[in-house]
Amino acid sequence: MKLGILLTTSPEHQNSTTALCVGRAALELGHEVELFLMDDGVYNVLDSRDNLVAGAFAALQAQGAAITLCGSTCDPRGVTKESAVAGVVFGSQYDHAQILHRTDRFLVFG
Amino acid sequence: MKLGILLTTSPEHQNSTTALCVGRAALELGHEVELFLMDDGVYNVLDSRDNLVAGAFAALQAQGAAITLCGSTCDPRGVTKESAVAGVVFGSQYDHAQILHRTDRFLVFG
Amino acid sequence: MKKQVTMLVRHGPLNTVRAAEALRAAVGYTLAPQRVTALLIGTGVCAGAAGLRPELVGQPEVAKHIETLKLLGHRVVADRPSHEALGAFPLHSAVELVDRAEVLKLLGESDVVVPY
Amino acid sequence: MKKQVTMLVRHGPLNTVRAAEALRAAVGYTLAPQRVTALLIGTGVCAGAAGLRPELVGQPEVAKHIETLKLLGHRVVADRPSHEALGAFPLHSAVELVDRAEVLKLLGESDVVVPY
Amino acid sequence: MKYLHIIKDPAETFAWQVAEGQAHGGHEVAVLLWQDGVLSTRASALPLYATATDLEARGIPAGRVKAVDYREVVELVFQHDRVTCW
Amino acid sequence: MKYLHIIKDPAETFAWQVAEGQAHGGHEVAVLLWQDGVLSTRASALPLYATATDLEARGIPAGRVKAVDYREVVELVFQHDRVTCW
Repeated sequence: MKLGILLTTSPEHQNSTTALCVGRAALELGHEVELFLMDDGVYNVLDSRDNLVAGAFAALQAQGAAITLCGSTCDPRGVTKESAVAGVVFGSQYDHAQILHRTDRFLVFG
Repeated sequence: MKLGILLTTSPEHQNSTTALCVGRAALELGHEVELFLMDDGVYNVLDSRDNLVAGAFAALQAQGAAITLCGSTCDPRGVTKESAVAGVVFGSQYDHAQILHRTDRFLVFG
Repeated sequence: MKKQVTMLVRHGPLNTVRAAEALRAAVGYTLAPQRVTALLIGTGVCAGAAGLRPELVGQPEVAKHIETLKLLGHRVVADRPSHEALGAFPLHSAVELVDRAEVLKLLGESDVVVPY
Repeated sequence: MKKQVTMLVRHGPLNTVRAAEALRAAVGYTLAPQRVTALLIGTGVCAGAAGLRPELVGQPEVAKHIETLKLLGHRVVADRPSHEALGAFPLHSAVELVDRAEVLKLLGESDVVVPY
Repeated sequence: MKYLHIIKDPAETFAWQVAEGQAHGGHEVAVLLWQDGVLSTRASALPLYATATDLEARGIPAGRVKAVDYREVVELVFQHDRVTCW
Repeated sequence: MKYLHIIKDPAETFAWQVAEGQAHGGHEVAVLLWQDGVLSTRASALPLYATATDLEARGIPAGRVKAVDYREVVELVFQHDRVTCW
């Protein structure tokens, strides 16, 4: 089955950990996992030595999850292709709509 | 008189605009203004071409306001001396305590 | 298969970008085969107020998204009890007031509910 | 002049970093000539629960700050009505339960109140 | 129809109303509490689940709720037709 | 003692309780509404102020509140002995 995850809050919120735990468990059980990050959610993949959350999202990606960001919410927040975790896709609300549509369940972390 | 301002929310929140407007008005009326930014508040000074809020804080600083960040909340958020608006001070909770103590009024934006 | 999607706008219109972003995402949802309803509830009903001018406080547009949803044949509805609790202010003409019973029916019939 | 400062902890302990950060800032406030009280109120009283283990959900420590405040001779108090509404769970030994009347008195006497 | 409501705010009221309304309408409805949602003291006749780590992190005994791990969360999510994450 | 309470959340209740308690105790108390706080419909006998731009941005007539600009906000802040920004 396909699981969609929307994350709109910064790493301040436990949402990051919960989304990571659910995503990991879904992958382990053989499901596909797609995440869409927008608003302050994009800060979760702002890479830095001390951002443990960003590292955990990179690991989730390595485990098979696809991560797409809303590019237009990255620009004003200073999240760029250079400063973000490698491999995340800078997409748009079109991607958000497609993920919502093609996944069997859609979990919202806001 | 001395006005202290604490800002703990990201630029998503109208707090940024309100704090800027109050700070500007206080400076125009001849008061001293000191800001302390912590938690997601530090994202307000993450510099980028499209972060209009960061530009407005830089302008407030140029107008005479002092801006201090909680360094330990910058680290995990990837806000560094290189990525932040020039001139802001990377401080600590000691600075927060001193600002609270030496200002006549302390406004909290959380 | 066409999905029925309901976006819940639960936050005030201008304290944060959330109401505007929820509506922007709702407009985005129409780019897939989806029937979209934006439901304004709680303080979120204020996002449907006539005469919002977010630019005055440095916040993003709201009305544009409401109008786009309507134009594309989707719905923007406001929960009547929330609206009354907040003083029954004038609403944008594209926003329909609906009773709580209809709100519950709408949520029950939605394939996906997105609380924002 | 010594200032009387009250930090209001209004958020649940682990959904966000806010409760932990409020308490960390309250500890910081003792670095100036200030008499500090951390007041746990609303869902914030849960930050005073005995046996919190924030590390299990990737959130920062809370109890350490409560203990430090107490050790330095400052106070951590919890609003009794909030505590009762949330099921009157066991509290950390450094947290004093106080009635609403005392909460209001404390707020009235504070030179600075910091709602977090 | 099988509905699952996931609640993270102990002060949430509307989600409970929706869930109880659906149960009243003859649907199979369950509630999963996670994050600070496990602090909820709301009385309810619905089947209640809660994430074990969230209970443990907040020092709360499972009591009236069934504690689940994240794999069980994923199973609950796919076992229910419609899931709302409040 | 002169207290000023600044409220940004229309659902705020505790701050109003505190303000009204202080007024009842013989203090001079005023409330400033800003941001979405200007949407508050709470009945109160306290002097009420609201930021003009926040009213205008939300399409609300000043009505029962006194509209103020940011310079007047700063003056209110310094005219009151103790200010709490809720």
